[in-house]
Amino acid sequence: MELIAVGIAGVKALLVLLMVLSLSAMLLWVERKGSALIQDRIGANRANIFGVLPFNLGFVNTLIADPLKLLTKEDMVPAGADKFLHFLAPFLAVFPVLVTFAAVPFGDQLVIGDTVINLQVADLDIGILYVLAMSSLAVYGVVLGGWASNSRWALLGGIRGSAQMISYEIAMGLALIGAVMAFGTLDLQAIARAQGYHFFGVIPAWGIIYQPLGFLIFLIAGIAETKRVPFDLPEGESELIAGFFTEYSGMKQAAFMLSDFAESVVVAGLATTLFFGAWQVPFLFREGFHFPGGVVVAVPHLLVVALQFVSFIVKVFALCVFQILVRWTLPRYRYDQVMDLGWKYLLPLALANMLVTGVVIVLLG
Amino acid sequence: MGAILFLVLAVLTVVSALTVVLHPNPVKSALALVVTLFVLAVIFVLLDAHMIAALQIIVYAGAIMVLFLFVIMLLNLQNDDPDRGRRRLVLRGFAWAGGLVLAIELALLVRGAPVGTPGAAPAGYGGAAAVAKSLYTDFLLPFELTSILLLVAVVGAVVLAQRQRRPTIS
Amino acid sequence: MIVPTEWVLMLSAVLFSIGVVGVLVRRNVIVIFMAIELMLNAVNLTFVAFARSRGAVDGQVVVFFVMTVAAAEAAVGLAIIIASFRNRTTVNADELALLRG
Amino acid sequence: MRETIGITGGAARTWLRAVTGIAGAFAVLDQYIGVVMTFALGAVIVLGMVSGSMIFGARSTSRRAIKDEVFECGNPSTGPARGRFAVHFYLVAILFIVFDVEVVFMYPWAIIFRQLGIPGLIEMLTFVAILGFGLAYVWKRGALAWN
Repeated sequence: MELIAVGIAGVKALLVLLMVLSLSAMLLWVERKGSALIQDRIGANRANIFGVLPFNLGFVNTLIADPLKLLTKEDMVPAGADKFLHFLAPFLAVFPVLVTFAAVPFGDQLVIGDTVINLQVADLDIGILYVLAMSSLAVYGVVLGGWASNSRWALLGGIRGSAQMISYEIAMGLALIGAVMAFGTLDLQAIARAQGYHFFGVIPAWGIIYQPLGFLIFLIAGIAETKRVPFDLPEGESELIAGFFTEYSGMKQAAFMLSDFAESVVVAGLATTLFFGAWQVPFLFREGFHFPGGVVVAVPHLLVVALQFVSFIVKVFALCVFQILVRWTLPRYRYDQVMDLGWKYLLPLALANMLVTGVVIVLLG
Repeated sequence: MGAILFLVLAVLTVVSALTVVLHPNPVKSALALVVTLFVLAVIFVLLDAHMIAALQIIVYAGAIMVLFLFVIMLLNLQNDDPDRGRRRLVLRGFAWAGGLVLAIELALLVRGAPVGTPGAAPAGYGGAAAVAKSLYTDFLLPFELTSILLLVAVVGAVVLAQRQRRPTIS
Repeated sequence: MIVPTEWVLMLSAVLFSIGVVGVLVRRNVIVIFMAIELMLNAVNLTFVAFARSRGAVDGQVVVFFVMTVAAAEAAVGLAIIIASFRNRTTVNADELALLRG
Repeated sequence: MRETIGITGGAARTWLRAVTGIAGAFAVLDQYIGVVMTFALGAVIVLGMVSGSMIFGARSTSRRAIKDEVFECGNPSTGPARGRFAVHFYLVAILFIVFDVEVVFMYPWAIIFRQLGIPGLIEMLTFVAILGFGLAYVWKRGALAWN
């Protein structure tokens, strides 16, 4: 019995990890094509098999060709670098981000016979704190990557990056408190289920309706946390070559790139769970659609589960694409502006948001 | 089975704690301490202190140790020199012997403690709600005093760390 | 609960002793500081173990406060180290005897 | 259950029992089985990834000395790379610690503040006000200014 439980947990864990990885790879392609679109270029269009095919293979390029190329690159460790830490840093950059998704639910529940499978890798009652704990560890990859390389660019990038990450972690944590207050729990699956109602039977009761400002602060802090444009000072090409991963090549460098994209996916996943109804589809309940006006359409169980999963993925992907749009629309901030935004605007704003939420909820009962 | 898990974790804790004390490179000492704190968080989970385990990682591993690493890098500390000279080595030996005696003594002290093996924890024990209830009812005054402590810490640290701007003579 | 509370307390005793030895043996002030954190954590472990053994969460709340104190201590302590490093360019505890006049 | 799987032979059965035993050790972690599994699989995936180029990557011995130099746009690097840097970064880390602790105190409050009612609100307002005073001091003193 225990073996079965462990097996199910393993399958779910693998599924979620693959989900994050493939979403990240997809994002890489969206980013290349999207940036080309915005800058009026064609973008990656040379994916072919020895030039035989008459058409472009599209994102197959980023899914197969790019990793293969990176895999066969020479692994460079600069002289004077700390070999062990140089190896450890990319691991520490990716690993905490990947495991964050263990607490994020990707569906309601799957019933097979008598077994009820909760579609979430780990149903923790401190879910949000787990997510914050793991993402607070991601900073080590950046610091160590910068320090281990024994290079000026890398060190400066690493220090800048870690200072920026910890600054925005505060705003991020505070922005989430508003949502926690609205739902009264830290359990992400419970939060997801609490968003299954509709105001006046029409408007889905998603978190963004309680916490619009909280969502905005969370999203800005989240983008800053992923170290992307407009907050890409730790790795800004024109200033620091590639920042903390200047001295990395091959798959190690790919790991750092992946960690940026995976962080985008995590930010989008959290935003979806807390503010956009997680896996909820409007008007879809466990036994089928209940449209306003009393129209009921029964839906088979497996289809309900599939719809919810697709809804979750679509929302996450849409938020990721939005982040990429922001990236290619805004120019880069100066470092003092980045720090000012975090400490002088987002932090007081998030505090105020939290206190106002508290006053409103307590006074209105 | 749980006993084996605990023993493995205990060995990990002790090994990483020894690394903190023994490794000449301060950066690696700090990383070993992060590992120790992480493993302790897992032990906290085994002891049904779920909330505290998460806080351990957020506050200790994710914040305090980052500050340590920052300071080590800020001051660009190199490896410690190995101990030389007979006097120093003898003192070192005494320190280790004293530590061993202390450990044995504490362990013997603990052996007789009337604690036993507690049974299953009540539902919700160690969860966020249980800790919150205790914190905001029984420990209200310490909680408010905490804010004053943190205020003093901020002011003190900023005053100490920031270079005084002396008026320049023109 | 899966192990006797005694085991946890013994682990805590060993950790505490390692911390004490670290303070005595090392000369780098920052590493000494880390050894102190080790001792604080050993005590935290004791608090959590006793809380579990008594079935009350009070001990866990105390750990909460210990962490806060540790944070404040780290902030101020490391600021002192930075300030003294600025004047003396060393973090060696033997050379730093600040209060000797 | 174990007998119906159809494994015969002592060795296979012992192996199965060992696997079940390991699973049992994790099951102690109850709701954390999923976390353990994610950690294990994630570690394997990321380790495989990070060491990928070390195993499959090209390897050349020619011009090692030049290749192993750090990147400085072509100029030979001079002096130690790990110099000291501005105390500002350190101040940010201090402020981060203090506010991180503050945030951590707010999470337990956020889930039970409905039961605490207005007194609970006043408690938290006092807490935030005192720390807000700290933020104001830091701000006024210029520890947040970056130029």
